Amino acid sequence: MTIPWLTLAIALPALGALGVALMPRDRSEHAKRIALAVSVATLAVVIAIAVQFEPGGPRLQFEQVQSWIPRFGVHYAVGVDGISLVLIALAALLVPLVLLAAWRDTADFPDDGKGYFALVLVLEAMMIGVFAATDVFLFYVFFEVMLIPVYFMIGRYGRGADRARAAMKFLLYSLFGGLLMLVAVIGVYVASARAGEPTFLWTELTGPEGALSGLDTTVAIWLFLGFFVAFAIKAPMWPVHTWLPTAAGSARPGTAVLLVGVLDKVGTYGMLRYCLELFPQAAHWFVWPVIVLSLISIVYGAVLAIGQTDMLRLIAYTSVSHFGFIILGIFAMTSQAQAGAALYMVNHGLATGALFLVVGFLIARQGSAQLEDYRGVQRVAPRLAGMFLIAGLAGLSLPGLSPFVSEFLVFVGTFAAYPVPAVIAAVGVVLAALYILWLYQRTMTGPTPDRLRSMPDLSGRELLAVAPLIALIIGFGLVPRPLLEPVTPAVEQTMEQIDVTDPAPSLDEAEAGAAADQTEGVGE
Amino acid sequence: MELYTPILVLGGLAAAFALFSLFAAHIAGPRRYNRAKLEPYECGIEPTPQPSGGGRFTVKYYLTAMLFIIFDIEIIFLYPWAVHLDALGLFGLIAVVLFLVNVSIAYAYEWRRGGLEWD
Amino acid sequence: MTSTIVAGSPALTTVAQADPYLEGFGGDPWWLIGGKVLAIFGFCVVMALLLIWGERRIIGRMQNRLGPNRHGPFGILQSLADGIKLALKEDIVPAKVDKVVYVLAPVLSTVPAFMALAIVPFGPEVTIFGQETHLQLTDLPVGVLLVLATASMGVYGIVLGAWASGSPYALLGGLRSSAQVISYEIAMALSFVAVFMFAGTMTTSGVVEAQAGGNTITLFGTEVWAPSWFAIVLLPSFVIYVITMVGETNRLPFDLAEGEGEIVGGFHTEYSSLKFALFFLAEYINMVTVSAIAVTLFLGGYHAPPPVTAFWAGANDGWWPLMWFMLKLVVVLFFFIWLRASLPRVRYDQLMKLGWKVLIPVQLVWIVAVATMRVLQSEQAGTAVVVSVVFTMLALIVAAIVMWDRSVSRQEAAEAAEAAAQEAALRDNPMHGGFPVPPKNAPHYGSSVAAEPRVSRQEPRKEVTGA
Amino acid sequence: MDPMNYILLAAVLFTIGAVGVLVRRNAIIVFMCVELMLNACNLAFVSFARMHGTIEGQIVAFFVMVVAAAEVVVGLAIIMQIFRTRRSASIDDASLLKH
Amino acid sequence: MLTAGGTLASLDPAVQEAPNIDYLMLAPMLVVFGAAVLGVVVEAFVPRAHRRPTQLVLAFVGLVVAFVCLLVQVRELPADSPGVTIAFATVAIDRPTLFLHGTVLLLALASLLLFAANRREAFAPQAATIPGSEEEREHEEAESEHTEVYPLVLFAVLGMLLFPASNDFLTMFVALEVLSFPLYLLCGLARTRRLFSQEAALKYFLLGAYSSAFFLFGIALVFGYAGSVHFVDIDEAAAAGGAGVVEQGEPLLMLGIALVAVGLLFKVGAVPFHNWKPDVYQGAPTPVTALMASGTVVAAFGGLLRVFFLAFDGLTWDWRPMLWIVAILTMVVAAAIAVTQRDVKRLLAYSSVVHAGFILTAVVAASPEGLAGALFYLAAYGFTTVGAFAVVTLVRVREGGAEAGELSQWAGLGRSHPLLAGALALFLLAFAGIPLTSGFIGKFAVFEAALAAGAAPLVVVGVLASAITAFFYVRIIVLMYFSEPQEEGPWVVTPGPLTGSVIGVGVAATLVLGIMPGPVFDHLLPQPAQEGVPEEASPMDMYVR
Repeated sequence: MTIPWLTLAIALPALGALGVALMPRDRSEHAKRIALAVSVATLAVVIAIAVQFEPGGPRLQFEQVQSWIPRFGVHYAVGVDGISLVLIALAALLVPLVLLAAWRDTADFPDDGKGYFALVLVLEAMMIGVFAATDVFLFYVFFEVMLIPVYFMIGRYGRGADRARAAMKFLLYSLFGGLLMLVAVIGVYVASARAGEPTFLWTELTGPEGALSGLDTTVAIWLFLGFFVAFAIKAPMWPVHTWLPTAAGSARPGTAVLLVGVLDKVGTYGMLRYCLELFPQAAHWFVWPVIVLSLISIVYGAVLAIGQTDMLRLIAYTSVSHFGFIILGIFAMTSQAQAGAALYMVNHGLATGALFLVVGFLIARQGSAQLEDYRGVQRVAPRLAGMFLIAGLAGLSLPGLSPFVSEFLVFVGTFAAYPVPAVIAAVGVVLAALYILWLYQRTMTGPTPDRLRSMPDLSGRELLAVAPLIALIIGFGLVPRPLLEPVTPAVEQTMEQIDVTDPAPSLDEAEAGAAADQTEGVGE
Repeated sequence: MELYTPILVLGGLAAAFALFSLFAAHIAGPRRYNRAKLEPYECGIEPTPQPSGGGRFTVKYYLTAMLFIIFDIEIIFLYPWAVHLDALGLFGLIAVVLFLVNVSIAYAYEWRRGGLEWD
Repeated sequence: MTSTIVAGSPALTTVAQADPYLEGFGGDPWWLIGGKVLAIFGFCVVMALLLIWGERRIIGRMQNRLGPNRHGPFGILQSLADGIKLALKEDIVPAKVDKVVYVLAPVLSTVPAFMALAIVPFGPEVTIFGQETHLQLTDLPVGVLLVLATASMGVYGIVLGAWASGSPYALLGGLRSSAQVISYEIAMALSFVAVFMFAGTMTTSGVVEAQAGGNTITLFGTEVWAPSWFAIVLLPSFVIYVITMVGETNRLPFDLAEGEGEIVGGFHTEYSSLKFALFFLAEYINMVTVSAIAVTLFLGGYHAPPPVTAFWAGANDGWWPLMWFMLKLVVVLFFFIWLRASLPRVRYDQLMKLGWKVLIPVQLVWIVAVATMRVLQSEQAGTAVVVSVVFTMLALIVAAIVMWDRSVSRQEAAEAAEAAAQEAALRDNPMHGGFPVPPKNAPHYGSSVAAEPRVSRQEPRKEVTGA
Repeated sequence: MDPMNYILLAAVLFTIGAVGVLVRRNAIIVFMCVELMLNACNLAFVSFARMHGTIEGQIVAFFVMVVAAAEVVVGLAIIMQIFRTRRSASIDDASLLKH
Repeated sequence: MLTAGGTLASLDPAVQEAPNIDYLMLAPMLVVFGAAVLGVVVEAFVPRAHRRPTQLVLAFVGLVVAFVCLLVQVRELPADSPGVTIAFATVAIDRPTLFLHGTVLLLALASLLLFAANRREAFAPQAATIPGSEEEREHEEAESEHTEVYPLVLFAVLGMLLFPASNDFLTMFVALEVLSFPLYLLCGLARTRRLFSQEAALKYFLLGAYSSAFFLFGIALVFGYAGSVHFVDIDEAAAAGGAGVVEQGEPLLMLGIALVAVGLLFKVGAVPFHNWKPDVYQGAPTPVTALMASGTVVAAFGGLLRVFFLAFDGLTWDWRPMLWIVAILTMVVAAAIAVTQRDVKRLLAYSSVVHAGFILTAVVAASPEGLAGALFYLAAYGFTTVGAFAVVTLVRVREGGAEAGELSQWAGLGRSHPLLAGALALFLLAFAGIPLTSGFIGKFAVFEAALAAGAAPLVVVGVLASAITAFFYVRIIVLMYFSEPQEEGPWVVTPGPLTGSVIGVGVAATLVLGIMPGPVFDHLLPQPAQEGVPEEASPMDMYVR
């Protein structure tokens, strides 16, 4: 391959961010346009990657490996498999939409939003990098550096008086996890050095032939824990989720979209990619504890979401619940569940992103995210309400919308291995219906108070920002194949790596594949 | 050690003599109380009140003490060298000259900046 | 004696060597030690008493007076009588003194004075009651350092006595005195360096031996008779030693510490009775000590002066050297007294200036010069090298003196110009400098005397260091 | 005499100095205690040098003396400066140090 | 020839040979020393008006020439051995030394720029005057200044160069004092808060002298055990069970090591010997603090590494537990105290203590990787620190006022001066160990070494301490970016070319060492042992014997 596509996708927004940051302050309109253009260009690059990706090809494609710090066996190594590809695509898609949505929000920013747009681009580079990295060290670098732009996006460009504290909370939680992960990363290095040549390359570390294959189980458990805690904080999982509602509540909706939509997926992605594949023996050891925690997350998040009065916080809590589903799917260790989890990551990004965007439009109109400030919006702003409804229904995984496919897969996969947890998790679905519908009912229906009468409906720009998401939610709900096609082989390879086969008692593997096909058919 | 014993004996004798003298003066001298006699001598006027600890004095004395230390140390190094000058030869000479140059620079600094001015 | 030279290996090795000069010491029986100690003690006290008397007589003679002549023949018992008188005086301890230190200070001053004489060689090896021994209490590998050490300890007596007195005069005198002593001690110590170079030892007996007999010096191929005294070979060192020994003992013309005109009695203002006598005694013993050191290190010690041996072969045998030593000692002591009779007291700043700005730099240059010459000789450098080094050094010295002279004259010229400018400015405007001088043309101010120029406030500040 | 006795003496002196630094409040006395410690070190060096039969320890002692002298110069300069300040008008309490 | 009666003591012929000194290998130190001495001459003879420029040029040229000499040295060093020893093997020039020398020289250059840029603001016009006195005011009006600071800095730098290069305890002790004395004096020269500055100097001096006395007594005990003060000899003597003079001398040796460690740990500022750091950092003029915080720490750790890795190499099992405890204490206690600090310089001081703890974890590792990691950490930390203090010199309470020490006075700096605040934020993130900064690579390197040596609990403690420290670094960032400026607001001096370049160098070093540390590890730092099992490699092989 002659064109380093992935590097291009990382470098483009990074350089764009630099350019935007260096623009003079009185040209911030230009800065915004440049930022949007860069993000669209990045999207184009990512689409190009996606088009060239061969689902049946080798696991890692578009690989690029370059020695970085030879002393520590660190490489600049990027490459994508199906799972990371869809997540990169999600990130690349959401960024221009967020920029578009935030276009008019920038008046009250200290520097007319120039800095904010630059930070978003930096974040985009980091997000693509973190999913593309195939070197543990590089992954860690992206994982940690990502905090900085988010920190400033919340703390400096956020909403409300509490934003500095929220930013700090976010940073400290993440740093704490990150530092624990650092120990584990170093541990991986030391372990690989003991096994021979020290390396951080994911490809050389994993697998039965990998440098970590001979790892002592006790050590592996500790290292697993180091990674897992970091990812659990990021995901966010009960009981280390508390930063998310605060952060999301104080963030701009655009920030929240990226935060919940993409950033937190790093946690679940990391569990799938690193926790499971680097330390399969430890992962088996941890299955039950993690499942319990994820169940608590599902129920707890849903229950708390019901009680929220702030829309942003409410959505954040729903996410806690949804992330519980994802983690449950990952640790159920069946191919359906994991495929569902991978899919869920994308779909959740789309659905929650749309929800946040719409709430953002509301906030832009009324300056408040409180439920009680809104009533009967659907009369004055039907398009807005419509979008809100679809996004909300996606959030409760209504069949026909894309999250349904993933949630269903997770259920099926989990039930096959762990029926009781699957049943408990179903409680979450019921609660989801409750909080979403209630949310819609309280804000959109009913008599419109006078102060809302003059509220404008969605403008063209706003529509442009949210419509693609809605379209994709519906589209993938009907035809999930484009997502499943790249994800499934990756999941199967993962299963292979960690030496797990589907437990389906009555079905052999071929039939399991057929079952997967059937589930695809459900969507259609 | 035998070399040093006689010095100590001599010192002891001297100390005994001095202490005896003090004692003798105490015994032999008269004792007549007079308040004025017990005050510090100050040409007949009322003595100036003295701050505790001996009062203030000019920093010059401090500078002299510092200089003394510097040169005393210099001498510490010169003596062994001088005694073995013949054995140390040219190398020793050059080393000591370099050393002296450095000390002289400190000395010149002190001189030029008025550390050696007494008024 | 150990040779303290670093070998070329990482581990610093040592070769313990018995110093040949120390072989005869340390073996005395206890009764001999006791006898010697008593003899030195007695010698000190008697010398001090005689010195005081002699000083008064000689000065009297020089000033066309009689001096003390009542007690004993020629008044020789005058000092003893003074001592007894002091003992019978009231021992006043002022109320404000720090008692313990005040009482101990005279002791601290006296003891070191005695101790320094322990290493002075009064004569060569003699036989006392069948016991071969040196006419010297003991000798040390670092012999001469003992002199410096005791001199330094003597300063404690002065400083502590002054401080404990609680009187401004005493304090000022004590500080002055100690500053003076330590200043001159440096020059004194430096003056020993050249001696050690030539003697190759720090034992006093070794230094004396090094001055024995007449030496020949090979200079440019011809043998020249050279005097063996270091006072002649190392004349600059000797001159400086003589100056410093006067300064070190606080004697005229350097007796600023007790400059009666300024600070009454100096550090012992508050002392009376035998305490005062102890200070007094210490001062005179110190004179004896430094004179004895002068004799030992520079004047050939107990050896007979060179011409004597030419016609009296036995002059250095048996107990005779003791006589030569005493003679030399008396000559040096006479010199002390002579100085006192002849010279006025210097100002304190002149004293310190002499010590710091003349004696020390001259010494340093001299030491380097001597060492260079000696090393060049022992390395057998060619004549050309020697000559060129000598000329280079001379040139450097001359250049330094010229530059110094020029800088001094420049400074003087600048000061003169400034003074002239001040005067001119004052002539034009009596108010110049801000000093409230009534204008000259004021009706009642007709004096023709020029007003004293005042330093103006606007003048750039002189730099100060420390103060 | 057993050279070990000198070592013990050195240790005692060192301890006295070390304790003195901790218990005394006067800067000059603290400073003198430090000097005492240095001199105790010198004693130890010289005694050990004697025991080992080398002069390395004596050489160290020489350098320590030099260093101690330089320390006196520097230390007294600082202490004097503070004392001059303290005696003059505005005296801040010594609590500045007790941070 | 004049013979003084043939009285010269006959001398051992072994001592006659003149020593051979490789002056090129000493060149950097000699150059710095020469410049310092010349500086004193300048003080004595150059008229006052010309002194400052002369001193500045002299100091800069001295340091730059020293650095050039260093580059030549790097080429001259024999390829097949770790280095060479010079002058009776009292000085060792090997790769760790050269790296430290280069670091120290560059840091000193940067600090010197700060000295030059802040001479009026940072230093008292005349140190000898009494604060608040008429005399002081006069000096202020006359614009007096202490140009002596430049030679003093050079002397301190000389000590910093000699300290890690010394190959025996005597040289090390002398270097320690050469390094310390000028700093004691420089500490008391602050223009504002003179009393505080003077007390800081006093405290620094007394504690410094106290600790060096411990150091010295430790040396004496080790000397008593080993019969030598040379590191290599000590190592050999320890292996052989002592020099045989003292029966059952191990307690002597242990006590000696402990006391030596006290002296060294004081200089690096490890808990419980850290008390001086906050006061001194706060009280000293900021350029001096910059020099101390960067150069001194580098030099002190250089010496510490050499002592523990060379002289006490065979005794690793004896000193390791002690350093374990010290490292843990240092990281935890300092991090905990730092959280409560309200003053920028005190905060940086405590942060310096924490970093000392991190580096100590690499010392505990006692491996070539640990050595390399510690060296890298030192360089990374040094440059970042210099940059941070350079920023501190710029922020003032009000126009023409004193430096803004209180953290609260920094509120809103990010809004008014985004670039400056950005630089400081970068430095703080580097301190916190965020990836893509030098601090992260440094932390990675030291923790990696410690973990490889089996000190996992230490690493975990280190990581937790990092998290705590991150809290207070981030708090400053919060203050700068997220808080409203106070009414008076911080007033920022426009950085001149001098301060500007220091900050620039700090930023560049922080980023370059963070993003491309490979060349430094591959070419400048000692390499891990190529052959054999890693666990058995000794850091001693990195040093010249």
